[in-house]
Amino acid sequence: MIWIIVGLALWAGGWSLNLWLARRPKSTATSLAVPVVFGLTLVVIWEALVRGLGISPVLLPPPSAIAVRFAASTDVLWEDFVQTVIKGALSGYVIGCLAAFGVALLADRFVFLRRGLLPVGNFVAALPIIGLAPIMVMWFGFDWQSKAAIVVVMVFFPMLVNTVEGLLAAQSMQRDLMRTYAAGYWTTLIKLGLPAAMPFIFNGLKIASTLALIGAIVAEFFGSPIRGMGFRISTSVGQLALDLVWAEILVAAMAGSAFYGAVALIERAVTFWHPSQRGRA
Amino acid sequence: ADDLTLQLKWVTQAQFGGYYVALDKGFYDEENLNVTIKPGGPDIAPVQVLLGGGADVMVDWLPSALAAREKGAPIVNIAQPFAKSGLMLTCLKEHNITSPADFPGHTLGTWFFGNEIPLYSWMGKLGYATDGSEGGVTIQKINFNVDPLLQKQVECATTMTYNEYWQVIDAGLTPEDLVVFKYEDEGISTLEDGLYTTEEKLADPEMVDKLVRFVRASMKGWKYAEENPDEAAEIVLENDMTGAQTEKHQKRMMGEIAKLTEGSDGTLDEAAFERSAEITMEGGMITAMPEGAFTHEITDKALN
Amino acid sequence: MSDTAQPEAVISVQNLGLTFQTGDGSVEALKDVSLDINRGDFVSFIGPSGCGKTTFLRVMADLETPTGGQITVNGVSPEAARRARAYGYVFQAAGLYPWRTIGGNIRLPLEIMGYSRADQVARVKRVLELVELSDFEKKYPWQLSGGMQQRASIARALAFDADILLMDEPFGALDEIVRDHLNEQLLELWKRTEKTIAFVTHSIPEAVYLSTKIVVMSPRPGRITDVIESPLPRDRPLDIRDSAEFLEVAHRVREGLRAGHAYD
Amino acid sequence: MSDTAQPEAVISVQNLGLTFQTGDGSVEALKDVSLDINRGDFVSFIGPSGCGKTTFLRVMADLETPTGGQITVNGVSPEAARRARAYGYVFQAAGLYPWRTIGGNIRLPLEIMGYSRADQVARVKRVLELVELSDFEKKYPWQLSGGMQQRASIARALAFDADILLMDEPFGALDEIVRDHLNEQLLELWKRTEKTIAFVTHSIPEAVYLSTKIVVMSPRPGRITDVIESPLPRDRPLDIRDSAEFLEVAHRVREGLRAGHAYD
Amino acid sequence: MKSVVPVLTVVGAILVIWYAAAVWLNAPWAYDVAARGDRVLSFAQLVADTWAQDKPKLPAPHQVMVELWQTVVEKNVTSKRSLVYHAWVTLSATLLGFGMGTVLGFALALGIVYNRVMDMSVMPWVIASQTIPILAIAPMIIVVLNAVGLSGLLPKAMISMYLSFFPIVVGMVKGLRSPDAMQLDQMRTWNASRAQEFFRLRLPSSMPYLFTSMKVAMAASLVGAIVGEMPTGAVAGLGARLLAGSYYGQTIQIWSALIMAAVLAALAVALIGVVQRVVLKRMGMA
Ligand SMILES: Nc1ncnc2c1ncn2[C@@H]1O[C@H](COP(=O)(O)OP(=O)(O)OP(=O)(O)O)[C@@H](O)[C@H]1O
Ligand SMILES: Nc1ncnc2c1ncn2[C@@H]1O[C@H](COP(=O)(O)OP(=O)(O)OP(=O)(O)O)[C@@H](O)[C@H]1O
Ligand SMILES: Cc1ncc(C[n+]2csc(CCO)c2C)c(N)n1
Ligand SMILES: [Mg+2]
Ligand SMILES: [Mg+2]
Repeated sequence: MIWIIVGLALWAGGWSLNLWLARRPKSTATSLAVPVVFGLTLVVIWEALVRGLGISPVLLPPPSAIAVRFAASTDVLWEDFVQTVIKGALSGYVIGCLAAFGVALLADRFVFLRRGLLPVGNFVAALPIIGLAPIMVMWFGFDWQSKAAIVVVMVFFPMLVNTVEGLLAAQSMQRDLMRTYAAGYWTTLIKLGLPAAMPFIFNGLKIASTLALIGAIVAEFFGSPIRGMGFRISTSVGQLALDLVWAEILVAAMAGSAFYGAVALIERAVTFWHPSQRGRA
Repeated sequence: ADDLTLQLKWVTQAQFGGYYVALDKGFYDEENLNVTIKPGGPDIAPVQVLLGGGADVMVDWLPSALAAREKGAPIVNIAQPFAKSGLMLTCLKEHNITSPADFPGHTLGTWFFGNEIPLYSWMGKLGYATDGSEGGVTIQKINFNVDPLLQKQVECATTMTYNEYWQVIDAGLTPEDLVVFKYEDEGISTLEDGLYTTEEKLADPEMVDKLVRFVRASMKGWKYAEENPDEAAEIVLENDMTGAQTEKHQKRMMGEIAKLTEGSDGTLDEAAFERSAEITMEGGMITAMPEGAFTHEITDKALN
Repeated sequence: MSDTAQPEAVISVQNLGLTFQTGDGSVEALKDVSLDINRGDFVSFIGPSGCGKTTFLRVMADLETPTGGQITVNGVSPEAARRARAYGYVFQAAGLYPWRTIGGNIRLPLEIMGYSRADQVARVKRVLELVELSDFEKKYPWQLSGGMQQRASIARALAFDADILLMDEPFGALDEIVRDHLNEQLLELWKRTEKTIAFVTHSIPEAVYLSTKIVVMSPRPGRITDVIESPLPRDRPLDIRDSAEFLEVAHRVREGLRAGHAYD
Repeated sequence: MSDTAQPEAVISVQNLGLTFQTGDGSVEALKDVSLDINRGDFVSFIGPSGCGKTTFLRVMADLETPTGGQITVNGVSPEAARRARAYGYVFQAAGLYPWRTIGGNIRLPLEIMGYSRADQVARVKRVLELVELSDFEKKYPWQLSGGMQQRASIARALAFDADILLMDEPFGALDEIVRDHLNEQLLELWKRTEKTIAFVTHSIPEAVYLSTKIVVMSPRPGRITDVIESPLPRDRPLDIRDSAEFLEVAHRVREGLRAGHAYD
Repeated sequence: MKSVVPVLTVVGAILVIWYAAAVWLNAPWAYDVAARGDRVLSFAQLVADTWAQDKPKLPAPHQVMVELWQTVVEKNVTSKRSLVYHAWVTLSATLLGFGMGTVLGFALALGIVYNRVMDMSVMPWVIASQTIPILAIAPMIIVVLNAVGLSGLLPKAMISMYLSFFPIVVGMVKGLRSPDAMQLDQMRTWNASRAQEFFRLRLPSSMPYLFTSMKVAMAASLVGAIVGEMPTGAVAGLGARLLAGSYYGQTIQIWSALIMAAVLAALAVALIGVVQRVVLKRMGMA
């Protein structure tokens, strides 16, 4: 009971701290501090509830136990991170995005392909990866290649659709300008089409970045060598090592957020000119 | 009638025939019990369901139950309908493996999720490294089915006498194409498919009474299933909600299961328990011999 | 450059028609339009909203395909002329690329047309001075006010040596003083380079002040209702706008324009 | 309606200042601005691009908070005046809601202010007639030309009984004939209703033709350089624009404006 | 209609590649079987065999079609062996989860748009929440909900909700912020209340974003429902079919469940498209 009261009190404290922070003039410090305080509050409530309600660590371990386990298992976590994120997710992400980009260029060049590919693409995108994963494992084996294949399939269509849309984003006046210069296809693409498409392409890259990580981990549930984040999670659940499970989830969340954040940073640098990016310091 | 929920370790199949028979034949009703059977799945840990309050009793293998107990889950074996282990390692003959001495340099597939413990214990006993290094074996996680064996991604695969082995046969291979190593024969078998509940429930006399009636009815179901395997398989099929199981496969499975339950009246054999616990410890899944991990209280009352 | 005493039709239009097919019926944006524009002419187009001025300019620049009639530019089709890079086009809105600085925007056509790097730098500098934006070469379009953007877009069209300038309401968003200033500059450039200019405007004084020929159009269907040859000399100080000749021409334009409106 | 012989300050501004803080330094959009606008005044603001005209109007309407000085509207703060729904504001761009018909757009402020349904219908009908869009009540904005949209946006601001009309370049996108027509209509409305109007324009003749008071502004920092009281009578036929008085005022405005520019 | 020919062409191309891939992927097994029977395969025999295996690595399109026909048309829809029955089980969880996700996403978006603290604190965590592998925590969610007495449809729907609220939040925040400054200023000059501003400006202008995100959310919700079906004991639904197919190496069954799922998603998305067209038309925006 006392833990619950403590939790509630801390939550109220965190919220009012945030209220106070939010009323300060906006700066890098406050815009970083507010979500951090929010997250810390969540963690504290979690800890208090688990202890207060006496929840078995086999069901939900407290954050402190997860932190201890995290610190003790960095070697395993690192091995799994390399296997899943670097080998599986990243390679699939790169291949999938590049392939989608190439196909989008073709679809942009040839209307016939665009009309045919996009509806079929939408249909294929609706195929649940959960179903594809065992098939990919069957085709590409247990190691990271099958994870990469899943990631390729997952990121391909969001990326394709966004890129195609982006390549259509140049305004007709901007196109007409290129016509009056008698600019060729490639010149128009490089000087107009691609820059104008960048906001959309980055939209696709951002969506794909969270998809890639989820895809790689989930695919490991369906077949993997005896390392990898998905493998560790599923195996540890079986062994009821829930603290390790949550440590892996923590790695996944951090890696995913960092990945997303990195793409968002590059986006800010590349599409600095877009209205949604202006006025941000 | 008193409500009671049973959490299975795996999906609805003849492996759990006794419980479905007891349900279908009204054995539970006779004991004034209203039993709900929850099928398991690949990522459901029955222990979590039990501790979470989603079930009163669960079916589990002893090694994973002991591991959970050491992790702080106060679970106790109350009955052991399976006397023998159905676990084995099946290899393709073409890879020239005729005895455990041939394992080094080969890839062995097993399920994980706690089911890998017996294989690791065995390899430990044989003195083989399991990290793929020189003179050792490579362990590969496999899921659900025997495709990796058929597609030569592994050279040997963990199979159950009652299930996966027959999938290999159904795929078109003959027993002559295969070499099998039964854990039972190698002396490294561990107890499978026991019934477990929590210490907390055992402290409640009313609950104990329910469990006694449950175990009694379940054992009646098992004995009926042993004697009428085809009928039991039909009952399992009726209870399979996925509609994916086939009659041929389930009837054959029921026949094999009957060989494992044969000779058990539900009472845990303490010697088998000791052996299983030792093997589990050698496999590194537990660090000390467990205490209080089983009780004869329920079976004693049920059988008298 | 030769002295073009003999008028020579740079743009020659006969019975031009253009009908847009839209969801609910068709719009006759241009009907039966005939016009000759000679080398060195400064032609203004004036008329109510929707009468087809923009459409006409776009046909000349091969941005729109006519559905009837003939048009030649420099004796060839508009497409051939476009491929020969005969045009500079200033659009109704500035249409700068937001990812390029002002300097980068002006350099764009020069890059495409393969001017040498040194030449690019020199030309950008020159036109920026012309429109008084030298200090803003490194700024991005959205950091400029609307009027400055419009000037940058004019500079972009002037940076390369197109014989024909097509300008669609280039001075719409500017205040009177800036407008007067740019009018003067444009006239001077035109006199110096002998470019042929087609110019759309809503301002009667502007049309009269700038043009050698004023084309009055009227809508539904878009057609030419009057072509006025200006009697004003090529040299035009700003105060020519108070002269009787000027006011007379302006009056005639106003009358033609009024005829195209519903008000009595 | 009382005859307001005694001038009464509806908007009173003293030493007003507004500085925008931007990423790279601050911009003084308004500095030391003082002005009184009386009931029934028609005040035009004219000045080069970026001199703070829009900002000034926005301060009056409580859309921007000044960083210095005092301003009262109807004797109270702009915020109180806004809450009392004292303003009609016509923005520089039409800004109609694309999901509402022209009629629906004009009805929108009436709905918000809680006019009765019958009153709404009557008012929409009246202002649509005023701007000659009666046939277009059921059309959506994109089915209208730019000029018609602008007129609809003016009608929207006139539909409810605001005493103060703030208009930011309302006639910018219209051709001369339509513009003249709307100028006349606006003057008539003003005479009839005794509204107080603040009006931004780039056109000198328009400013002179419409206003009782012309405020000339100059940029960096934005300030008032001249306030010209018009000697013209309240009744103004269109041809008053050829009168000597008119031309004189126009000349004075032009001089004031020119002073704000860099040209010699 | 202009896209009929291109779509058919692309589908045709896919079928050709599919058949070819079936030969290529299934050939090793065919050779294996032949070798055990001491037979040599001619090319025609190889093709015939690879397109008709019981448990192929990749079933040929017609095998999947036949299976679909048998399980969709020839079975009574209430039968456990009917794919329609399983599709309905999945669809009901999908729709419930989608509804809850839409409501949650909408509520969060409202909070983010109208509350400064939420604006600054919630979004990074919403993004982080989506990087958590759902399959990893799905069983825990199911167990926890089970413990508090919730089972059956609701746990699955919760997982659907978890996946579907994200696109809604992102889209609606963008949508509710899409009115430009001028439109908001207009509301200010009329002294409109917050509710008036919301219902007359922000909500209508967010409609295009809402529908686009709902389409994405619907597809996500279906994946969620299928994920939720896997650890619930794989009782019924397309997820259970996929899993059961997987235990027994029934690739044809997997593929037909997959296709069914995609058809379901396509239909649900198309339905949203219809609603979108109707609504936007009534709003005069289409
Ligand atoms: N792409 C198009 N599709 C259909 N109709 C069009 C299209 N472009 C222009 N029109 C129509 O053609 C007519 C002429 O349009 P145009 O843009 O040439 O007018 P304008 O004289 O330039 O008017 P403004 O002064 O407003 O610029 C108008 O009625 C317009 O509605
Ligand atoms: N939100 C803002 N942030 C920073 N600076 C601004 C902002 N709004 C206006 N300014 C600056 O304030 C000054 C005055 O702008 P304002 O819009 O009032 O000019 P204006 O007289 O209306 O010009 P125009 O004739 O182009 O409409 C300009 O220098 C402008 O750059
Ligand atoms: C992920 C996962 N893989 C394999 C098993 C092993 N297993 C235990 S009992 C049983 C049924 C017998 O065929 C099987 C296959 C599991 N529990 N979870
Ligand atoms: Mg035009
Ligand atoms: Mg302004």
